[in-house]
Amino acid sequence: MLFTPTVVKNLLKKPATRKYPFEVREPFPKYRGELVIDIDRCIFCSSCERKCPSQCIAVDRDKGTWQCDPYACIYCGYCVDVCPVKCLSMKDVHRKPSTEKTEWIEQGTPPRHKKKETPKDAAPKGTAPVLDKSAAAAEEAAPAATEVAPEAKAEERPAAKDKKKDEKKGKK
Amino acid sequence: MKGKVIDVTLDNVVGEVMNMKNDGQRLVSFSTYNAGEGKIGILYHFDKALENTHLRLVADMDKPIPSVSGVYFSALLVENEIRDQWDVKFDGLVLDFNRTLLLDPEVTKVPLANNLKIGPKN
Amino acid sequence: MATTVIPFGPQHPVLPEPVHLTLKVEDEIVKEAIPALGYVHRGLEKLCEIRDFNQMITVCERVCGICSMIHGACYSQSIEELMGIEIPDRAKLLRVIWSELHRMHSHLLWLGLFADAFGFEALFMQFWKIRERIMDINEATAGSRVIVSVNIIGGVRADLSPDQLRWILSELDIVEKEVRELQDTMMNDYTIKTRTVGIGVMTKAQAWELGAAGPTLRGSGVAQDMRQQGYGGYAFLDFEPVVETAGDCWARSTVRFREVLQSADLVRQAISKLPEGELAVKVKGNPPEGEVYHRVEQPRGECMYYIRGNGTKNLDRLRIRTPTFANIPPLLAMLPECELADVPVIVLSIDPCISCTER
Amino acid sequence: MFGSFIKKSRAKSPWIMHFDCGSCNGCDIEVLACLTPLYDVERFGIINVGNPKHADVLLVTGTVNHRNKKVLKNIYDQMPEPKAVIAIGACGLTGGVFREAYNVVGGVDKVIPVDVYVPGCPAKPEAIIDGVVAGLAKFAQKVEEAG
Repeated sequence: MLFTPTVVKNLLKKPATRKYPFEVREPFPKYRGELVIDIDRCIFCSSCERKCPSQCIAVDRDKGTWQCDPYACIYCGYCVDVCPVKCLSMKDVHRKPSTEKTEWIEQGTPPRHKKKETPKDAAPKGTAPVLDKSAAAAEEAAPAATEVAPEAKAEERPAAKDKKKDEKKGKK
Repeated sequence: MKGKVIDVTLDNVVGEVMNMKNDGQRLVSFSTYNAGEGKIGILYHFDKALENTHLRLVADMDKPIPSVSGVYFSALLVENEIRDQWDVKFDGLVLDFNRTLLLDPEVTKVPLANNLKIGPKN
Repeated sequence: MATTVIPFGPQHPVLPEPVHLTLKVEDEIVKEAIPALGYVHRGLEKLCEIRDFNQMITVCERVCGICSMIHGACYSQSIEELMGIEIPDRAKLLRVIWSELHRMHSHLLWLGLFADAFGFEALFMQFWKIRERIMDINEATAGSRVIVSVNIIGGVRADLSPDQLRWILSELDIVEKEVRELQDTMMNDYTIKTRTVGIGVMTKAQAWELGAAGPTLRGSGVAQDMRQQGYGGYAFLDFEPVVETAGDCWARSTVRFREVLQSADLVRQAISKLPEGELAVKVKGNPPEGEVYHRVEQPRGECMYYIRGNGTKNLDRLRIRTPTFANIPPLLAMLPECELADVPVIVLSIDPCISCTER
Repeated sequence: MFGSFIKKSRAKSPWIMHFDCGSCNGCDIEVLACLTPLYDVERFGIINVGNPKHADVLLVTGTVNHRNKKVLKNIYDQMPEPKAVIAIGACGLTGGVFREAYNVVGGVDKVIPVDVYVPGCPAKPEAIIDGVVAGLAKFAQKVEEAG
């Protein structure tokens, strides 16, 4: 009986429910959501690999790959704090669920090694298998940014690099 | 470490714990650590009015340790846990799970005593 | 009278977590209860040998997702004690703020689950609705709803701006008002009283001897709260433990209910005394050889950390004694001679956190 | 006619069961939070049940260890066909931060087939709702295939 006033109050108030998939609330800016890397700025120093409590990051300096198992990542943000060039960051939205486990390998240019590795050769290695898998997953939820992107990235990246080179040349 | 530490031996550990109980102390828990080759260190933590007292026992791992679960009933879970994690036997445990409190037969290594394998449970 | 054996768990609708009790029952009266643990055992104490002492904070925070902040703070305080680091006052009080927010959401969560255990689902929904405000505070200030991960050795990672502090205060006022509205229901409702008063009684002497911790101990009339030690930022705050004397399920729920209000008060005190200053001190080197024993008060009771350092970045031994581990022997003493229908209520009245217990 | 009615209702109102394997409670309470007024997955016709024999979708949180893998397998086998499994949180997917601990087998997919993976540590209620919605699509497809 003592609960009745609360029941009446709740009945007269607006529903408390957030209608989530239809109305998305403004995310909190500090939320530690999906981890993203700007691979072009990465210097392959392996700080994130050493610091990661879950040991889910693998950095290969010689090949210039930055690999992370997004399903073992615990979203603590230590790698973001430790990154010396701030190429790692966390979005304020969570990583979307998927129906397949996908690998996440980023291919960048390793520093100092003069050996030219064209991104076109490298891209299919890591990112291409991801593509068709995530296509199946993407039909429901809004397309996950990183996995679906490689197609675009593979095209964009050389252009981006050329731009950078141009800039450098320009500076010189 | 905060609080007084008293060293005890296998012979007088139960007696000392009994004294603690008569003194109105509350058993907080045990802590275990590796005290050198084949030896286990056990700390019995007591508390009374926020003051800590610890009893330190260093014993061989292959010899049974007298159980204090007859004095403090609450010791039974900790002693079973130590039995799981270190494969140390306790004499006179009130409720002996025989290394099945936390672990299943699939785990064949004694977790905390490094590099020690055990045979099937009986 | 023939004895029937009834298994309780591991998958039971009342318990969110897997724990198994073998109940020996005679004519609906429980005669004996034998626990079987190990369904959540992960063995994280051993992880200290392969993870360095900084990474262990995140592991310790995941001992239990409900009181993760307090586990993290306890671990950090232990390492700081071992290394002889004095952290800034601001960091101490920020830890208090998040710890008390965690205590509030943990108690509200428990009050909801407890209401669910005796079938009062509307009250469960009400408590969890209130709790979401605190989750929002956690998310907005620390970056995650549950595992806030703000502790580092030497201080905290996140700061609270004056705007956020004002917002927290206003949210707390709403939470407190909404919780107070339910006070009468929780403490005086006829149905709730019938299900809780005189159920699972534990006397003061029994509770002390069986080593009960936290609200289970305070519900039996022992005024013991680890926050009285004044560790960390609690040295700056006025604090009196909440005590009830009846020792039954009603007393334990009342202790927790009053602690929600007390925690709100502690957050306000901490905010009013929050000094300006650094968030963390720089930590150099590894934990030295030595051992440290540290106790803090968690929502479920006293939590003990024992740490042995050996001069390297890995620790020699990390031992965690969590409150539910201490509360299981009292539970085994409470269950005999109760009715079978009261078992879920009694089991929930110690606020079991199985993932804490088994680590 | 009756068969198609059941088929439709099954896909429209799936009953879920939550099993906590060895989670730290983080994902666990987030799953429960999904059922409470603010998120309220019952809007999608979902009902949380305690009996695997009534359940269509299984939500699993937490690491799998040697003891609970038998329970998990048992619960999965008791569920009627067709069924979907949603693994939640870093621990449920790979073992998360506890992967290397001595009593951890790994993710849920080492014991039973998993349909949807929801990352996060812990996964937000929003992420869990996304996962459940994705799981329902998969479940509807399975119902269709089962005929």
